[in-house]
Amino acid sequence: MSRNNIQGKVEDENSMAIDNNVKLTVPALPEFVDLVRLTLFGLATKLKFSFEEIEDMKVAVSEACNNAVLHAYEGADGHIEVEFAWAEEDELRITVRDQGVNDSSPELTRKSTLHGKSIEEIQSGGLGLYLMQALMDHVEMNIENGTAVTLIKRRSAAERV
Amino acid sequence: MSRNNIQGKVEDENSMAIDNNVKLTVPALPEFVDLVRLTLFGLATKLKFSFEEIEDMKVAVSEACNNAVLHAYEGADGHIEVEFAWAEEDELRITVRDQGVNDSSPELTRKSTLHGKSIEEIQSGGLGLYLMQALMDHVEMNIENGTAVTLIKRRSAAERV
Amino acid sequence: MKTDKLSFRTENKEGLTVIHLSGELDLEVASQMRTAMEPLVELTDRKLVLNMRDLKYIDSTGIGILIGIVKARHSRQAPFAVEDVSDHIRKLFDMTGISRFLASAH
Amino acid sequence: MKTDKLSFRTENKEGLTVIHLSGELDLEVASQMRTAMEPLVELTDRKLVLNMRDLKYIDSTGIGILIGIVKARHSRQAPFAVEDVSDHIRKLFDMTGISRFLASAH
Ligand SMILES: Nc1ncnc2c1ncn2[C@@H]1O[C@H](COP(=O)(O)OP(=O)(O)O)[C@@H](O)[C@H]1O
Ligand SMILES: Nc1ncnc2c1ncn2[C@@H]1O[C@H](COP(=O)(O)OP(=O)(O)O)[C@@H](O)[C@H]1O
Repeated sequence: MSRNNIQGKVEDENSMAIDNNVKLTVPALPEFVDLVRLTLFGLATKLKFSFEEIEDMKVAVSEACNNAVLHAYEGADGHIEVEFAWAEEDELRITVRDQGVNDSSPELTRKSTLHGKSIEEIQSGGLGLYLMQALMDHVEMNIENGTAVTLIKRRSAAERV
Repeated sequence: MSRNNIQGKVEDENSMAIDNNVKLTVPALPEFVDLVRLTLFGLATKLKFSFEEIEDMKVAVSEACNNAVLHAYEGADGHIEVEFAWAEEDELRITVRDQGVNDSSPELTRKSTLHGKSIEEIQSGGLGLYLMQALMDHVEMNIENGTAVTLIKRRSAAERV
Repeated sequence: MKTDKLSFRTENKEGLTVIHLSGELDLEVASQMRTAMEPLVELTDRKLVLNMRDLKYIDSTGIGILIGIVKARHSRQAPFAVEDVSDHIRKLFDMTGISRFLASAH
Repeated sequence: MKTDKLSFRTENKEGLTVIHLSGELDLEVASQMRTAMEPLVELTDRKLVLNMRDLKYIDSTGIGILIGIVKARHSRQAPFAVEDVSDHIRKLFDMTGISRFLASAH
């Protein structure tokens, strides 16, 4: 008998190690993004991420959800699926998926910010992908039958128990 | 263009009305049941259920999850899927599903409690299904490729806005 | 003993041990709760009281543990009670019928 | 104006309007925030300050709204600043580069 424990995978003789995971699916509407943050908070606390790491992840995951809400479904109904997976106890991999339309390029070049721009040049918008990249350790975007953004955060060494 | 709103379904000329729903899948382990409660709390607060109604639902849903954790998978790995659905703004339907083994009867006769028993007669256990029935407006259990317990709670009139 | 989820504070009074529970008493911490209560149940020369003022959550798992304590104390002819029970938890105790066996503390 | 999620409290001082934000400034309340700020942006004879002591959450949606206010106040030649910014929100402001445009309040 082998049981997965919240701190990570357990292997036994008979079964392959599998990842632990939690999945949350919500309607692609602005009022559900905070529910994603709440679940992220509950899970990341269990995994002993620090307060600051959790705040970083909250913003990054919300940015990915905001994009699904704003850009994916062009006003039609749709859902966002958020999958939280961890195999090792110190790395959380969050994938935000929609089944919408995405005409942008999946190549994540380093996005631009307001740095070095004058007040006349700066514009609202376009900071979402930048913030995901700045706040997480790794970001990937996959466009195929919708968009899947994978966000990876490693727990800092100081937080390990 | 029609958008589902958190307060309930919206119909338009072209599409059938669909239910709003949120789904959460967690490993069938004791340490994830509180994550189900957290998500339930966040959602039921949005739907303007009262504090007491939310506390009732927390216990009923946890009882269903505890049963999936304890009885369904006989020590093997497995998941619990919790679906929250609402078509009308004043009724929340929560389904707790597992893919495990269930040898009990799906007929929910009114379960027994400690009432009328002597201290020698009372035993730990067997109160879960009773509490689900006592705390919710309607409970159904379906056994087929696992167990699906459906728990329905109506928001009290006084809470409607 | 202390975890994030459920913690215990012991108050020793004349002829009385009061255990202040705080947090959530659910399936995750059930065995921890049983372990903590086992030695206390044996102190038969003192009344045992569980203070529930800071207990935020309990379900049938916790009620099952209370039934075990009720029976163990009864067979040892030693007094047991709960105190400072919130309205919501009181409702669960009344529904299940355990209230009768949880003599009020004072 | 007040919802559960984001609320505003206005403090009028000599030559200065301070808006105390509390709660979460995200996509759900973005249009509510824009609506609340629109008339205030036009008060060009007073300095406008957003106090963020009780702001628990902001993301690029909120930062986008701040950029709009920065530009509107600049084109009206009217002063604007934020104050009591938490470390986490300060970090987001520094990362995105909006800090330079949010002159400190005093
Ligand atoms: N889930 C998605 N579905 C469709 N398009 C997307 C999605 N995510 C990102 N995009 C595209 O990538 C662009 C850049 O996103 P972002 O950097 O977050 O800025 P913003 O959302 O403010 O435009 C968006 O404008 C959009 O065109
Ligand atoms: N999800 C489930 N999978 C398998 N068996 C179940 C499940 N839910 C309930 N049961 C069966 O129904 C019985 C009664 O459940 P319950 O009233 O909650 O009491 P308890 O769990 O304390 O035995 C359980 O003992 C178990 O045999």
